[in-house]
Amino acid sequence: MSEKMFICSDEAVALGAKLARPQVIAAYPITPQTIVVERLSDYVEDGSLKATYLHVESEHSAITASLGAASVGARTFTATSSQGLLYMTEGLYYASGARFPIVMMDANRSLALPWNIYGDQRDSLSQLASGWIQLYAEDAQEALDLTIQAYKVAEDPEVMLPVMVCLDGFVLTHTYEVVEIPEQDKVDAFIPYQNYANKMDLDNPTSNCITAGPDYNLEFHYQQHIATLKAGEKLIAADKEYGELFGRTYGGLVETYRTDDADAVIVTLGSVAGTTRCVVDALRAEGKKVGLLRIRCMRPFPEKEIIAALQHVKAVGVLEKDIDHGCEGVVFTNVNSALMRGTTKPATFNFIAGLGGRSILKGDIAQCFDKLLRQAAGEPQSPTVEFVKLGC
Amino acid sequence: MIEVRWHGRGGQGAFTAARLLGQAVAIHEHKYVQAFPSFGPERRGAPVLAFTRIDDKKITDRSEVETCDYVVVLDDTLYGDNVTKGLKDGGILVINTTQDAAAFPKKGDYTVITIDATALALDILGRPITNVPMLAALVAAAGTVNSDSVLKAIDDQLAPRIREKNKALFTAAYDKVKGEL
Amino acid sequence: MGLNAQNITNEELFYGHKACGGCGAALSIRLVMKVLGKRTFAIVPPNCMSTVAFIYPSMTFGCSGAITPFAGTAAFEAGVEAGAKELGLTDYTVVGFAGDGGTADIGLQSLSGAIDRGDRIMYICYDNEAYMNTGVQTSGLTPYGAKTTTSPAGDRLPGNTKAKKNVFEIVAAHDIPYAATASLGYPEDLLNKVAKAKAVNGPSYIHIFAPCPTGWGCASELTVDLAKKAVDTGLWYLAEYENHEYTLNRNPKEFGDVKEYLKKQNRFAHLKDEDIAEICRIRDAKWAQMRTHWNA
Amino acid sequence: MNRPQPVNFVPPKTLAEYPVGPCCPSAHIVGINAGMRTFRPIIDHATCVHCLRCFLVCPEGAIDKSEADLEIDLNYCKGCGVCAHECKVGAITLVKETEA
Repeated sequence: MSEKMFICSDEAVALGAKLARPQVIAAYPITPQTIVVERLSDYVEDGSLKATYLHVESEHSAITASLGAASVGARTFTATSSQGLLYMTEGLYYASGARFPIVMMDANRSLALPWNIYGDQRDSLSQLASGWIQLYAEDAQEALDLTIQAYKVAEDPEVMLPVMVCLDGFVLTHTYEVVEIPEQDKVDAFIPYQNYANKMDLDNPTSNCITAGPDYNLEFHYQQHIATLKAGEKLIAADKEYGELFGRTYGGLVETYRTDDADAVIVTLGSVAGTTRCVVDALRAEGKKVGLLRIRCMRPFPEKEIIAALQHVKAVGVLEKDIDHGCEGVVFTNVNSALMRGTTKPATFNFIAGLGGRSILKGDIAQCFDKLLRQAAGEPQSPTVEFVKLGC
Repeated sequence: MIEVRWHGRGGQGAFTAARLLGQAVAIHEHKYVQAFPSFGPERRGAPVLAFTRIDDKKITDRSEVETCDYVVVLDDTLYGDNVTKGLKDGGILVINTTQDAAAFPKKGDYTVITIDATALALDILGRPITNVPMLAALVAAAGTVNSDSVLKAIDDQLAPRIREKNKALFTAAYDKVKGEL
Repeated sequence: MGLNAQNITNEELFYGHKACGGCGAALSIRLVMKVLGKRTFAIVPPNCMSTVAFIYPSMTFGCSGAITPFAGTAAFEAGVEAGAKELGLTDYTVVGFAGDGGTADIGLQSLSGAIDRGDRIMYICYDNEAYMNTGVQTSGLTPYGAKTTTSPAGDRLPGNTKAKKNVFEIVAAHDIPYAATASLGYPEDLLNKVAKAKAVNGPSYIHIFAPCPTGWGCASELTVDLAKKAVDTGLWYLAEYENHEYTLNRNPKEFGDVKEYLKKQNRFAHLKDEDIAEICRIRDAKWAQMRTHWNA
Repeated sequence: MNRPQPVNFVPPKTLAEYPVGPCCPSAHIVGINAGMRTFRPIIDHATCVHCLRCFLVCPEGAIDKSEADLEIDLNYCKGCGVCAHECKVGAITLVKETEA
């Protein structure tokens, strides 16, 4: 029987990681990720998880030690946040380039400067090009489930790529809720340990993480691109299989909510999607045709799904907790680019909110919908990137 | 949905109270719950907030708590406008104080419950830790949560060496408030 | 009897590389690998050696190997060791080969962390006294008076104005189980120190003085000769740290001719007599300290 | 001669032929380095005392000690001259490659 626990998302991720039985954990503490690494070190100490926990001296070493562990075929887990993720950047590219199926939790947190420990998504969204599969959880249950599913996708022989499971700092990491804990034997059956084809092997020595000059470099990147796209299909399959085993599915790369007949849809990711869902229900009760599209997977980018769900919508707003200064939100760039490939293109608007932990209230989201509904009603709205609740 | 806001100072255990309530209703009454602290670094003595959200259906709202049904104040020196802000009509304000409810003039149509939780805590625990008696006061005043569920939650969550005393403290505070209602 | 040319294996585990002729770094790796054998994970940060050894499809290590991020040689090794241990592998060595910059500068943090944790890894620093792979820039181990592309010599400056960072003692200060210095001029000494390090159940460190003819501006046949002269002139020293103690392996009564050593290298060609006097002063202060405090 | 030999490498043509990520079997040398050599070392076996100093200090490992007479793998000797310089009995001479 699965057990229910009242825990926070950090603890849920730690439990998910424990159930996945990583052989090596290398991590460095940073708020709001710390609870994850505290719990994991507890599990190693009390013997409930047989693994080596490397107390490394920096995030750069956390990812580099993870590379080392994965390079010999050990299942590896790490976790970080914010500045720590940036400090890992070099290693992130190594991990994906080397095709090492490392799983990492990122507690989404703002980036300095201004210095700030609260939640926004500038950290992980700054690493979209790092070659990692990037997943966003909406709640603690999904955070746990994704941590387990991440290994399924990462270690698929056709994928062999690292996966980053992102969850909103504090709003998720420090919020307690009911989480159903899967049974260990079922998790073992879902993600059996498998040999990595690209590992270093003492009996058949290989050289790894090597140089490829101009004559071969492009092909390695093409291969990685194909594998990353493949990961999308694998995630959908993993979600389905997980549902059959554990009774929970999330619907693949995106989750749509009341979008079928919607005039206005907000696209967002992470925990703010839950709040948006409440707003959609409230506005629907008033007869307004609004919907939500939650992106669960930013890489590979669910272009096909986004076009299918949104190309007939009149106005689409992307609500995101990041900004590519001097341009627009990164999620907006991605969504817009996808929609350009559809047969029709909705009017699109970008809402920047929640930076540095600024609260996103239901009223704020309702105002975004208001703008979209005006556009949908034939009243053209300003396409300028809008900073929600700007105080100046 | 029921929303509870806890006012305390860093180190007083306001968030532990929010979580105990959550554990009680989530695990022992099978409801949906969120419990979360005011986010950020906690510094001993600094005013802190904690929240508990309870509902019969899955709670997807992740926004800040704007209005609440119950407000619990672990230390009456924290009392001020921010304590009564957002407290709904028909709601309950529970304050740890040596004063009467009349000392906290109402700014809306809510009930004020006072209890000298510090004295009870000093008597039973020997330390002025007031989160459990204040949780008891809330449970007694609100009547929406079974006190047995909270006692079980204390068993689940508190370290064995402080469990029994906290359960005794819970019962004492619960009985006191029930007796005065 | 210790290891020597007669009894060391004929098998080559670092072969066919594209390093410059007379490369001291390549010779360092070659000799170390002869002691470590094929059941080795060789971890190399981006430096001349990874550049010449790991260009697809030409692989010159005979054992398993990988390129690590520059700053993380020891961290990568720690991960390999942890993974190998958890997978139940036995009878293997994890070794890192980093240059002076990769050790004394950018890699120092991860080296310190790995030693502090007590990870069972070997770390080899091949010290050619500058960033050679990028075109001879000053590193923390560039000696006083050396001209590099970022420490030019002119009317105002004598080339590099700092003495070498003392990485051997920084490492020893962690109370590492085994650390040693070595020189390609004394290859048998090096082989035996590697054998000792291999047997350590914990971190070990060997700092090899390894000339770079290209970067130093000297004839390629002088690699081993200059490495020996560096020791004989007292500008480098052979020492060990184990059992919480320092031991000086060679304590020459008289030093060889410093000027003769320096003048064979274009990087020192500009030095005036007073600069050479300063080099000798730095040397003498170091030897006075070692002779006083270390076992000799 | 007992030295690693170059492999006959056929470049991958399809994606499936590429390794998973940039990795490759070790001891997989493609091509030779003889072109880097200006001078060729020649051992006078009559003078050689088999001290193996040259074998020990060759940066390439190109000197093979497995036979009675030392052999130089001219596929990989770069002609750096360390062997000749270090030979204590002067048994190795460097000859210009064009004249060898």
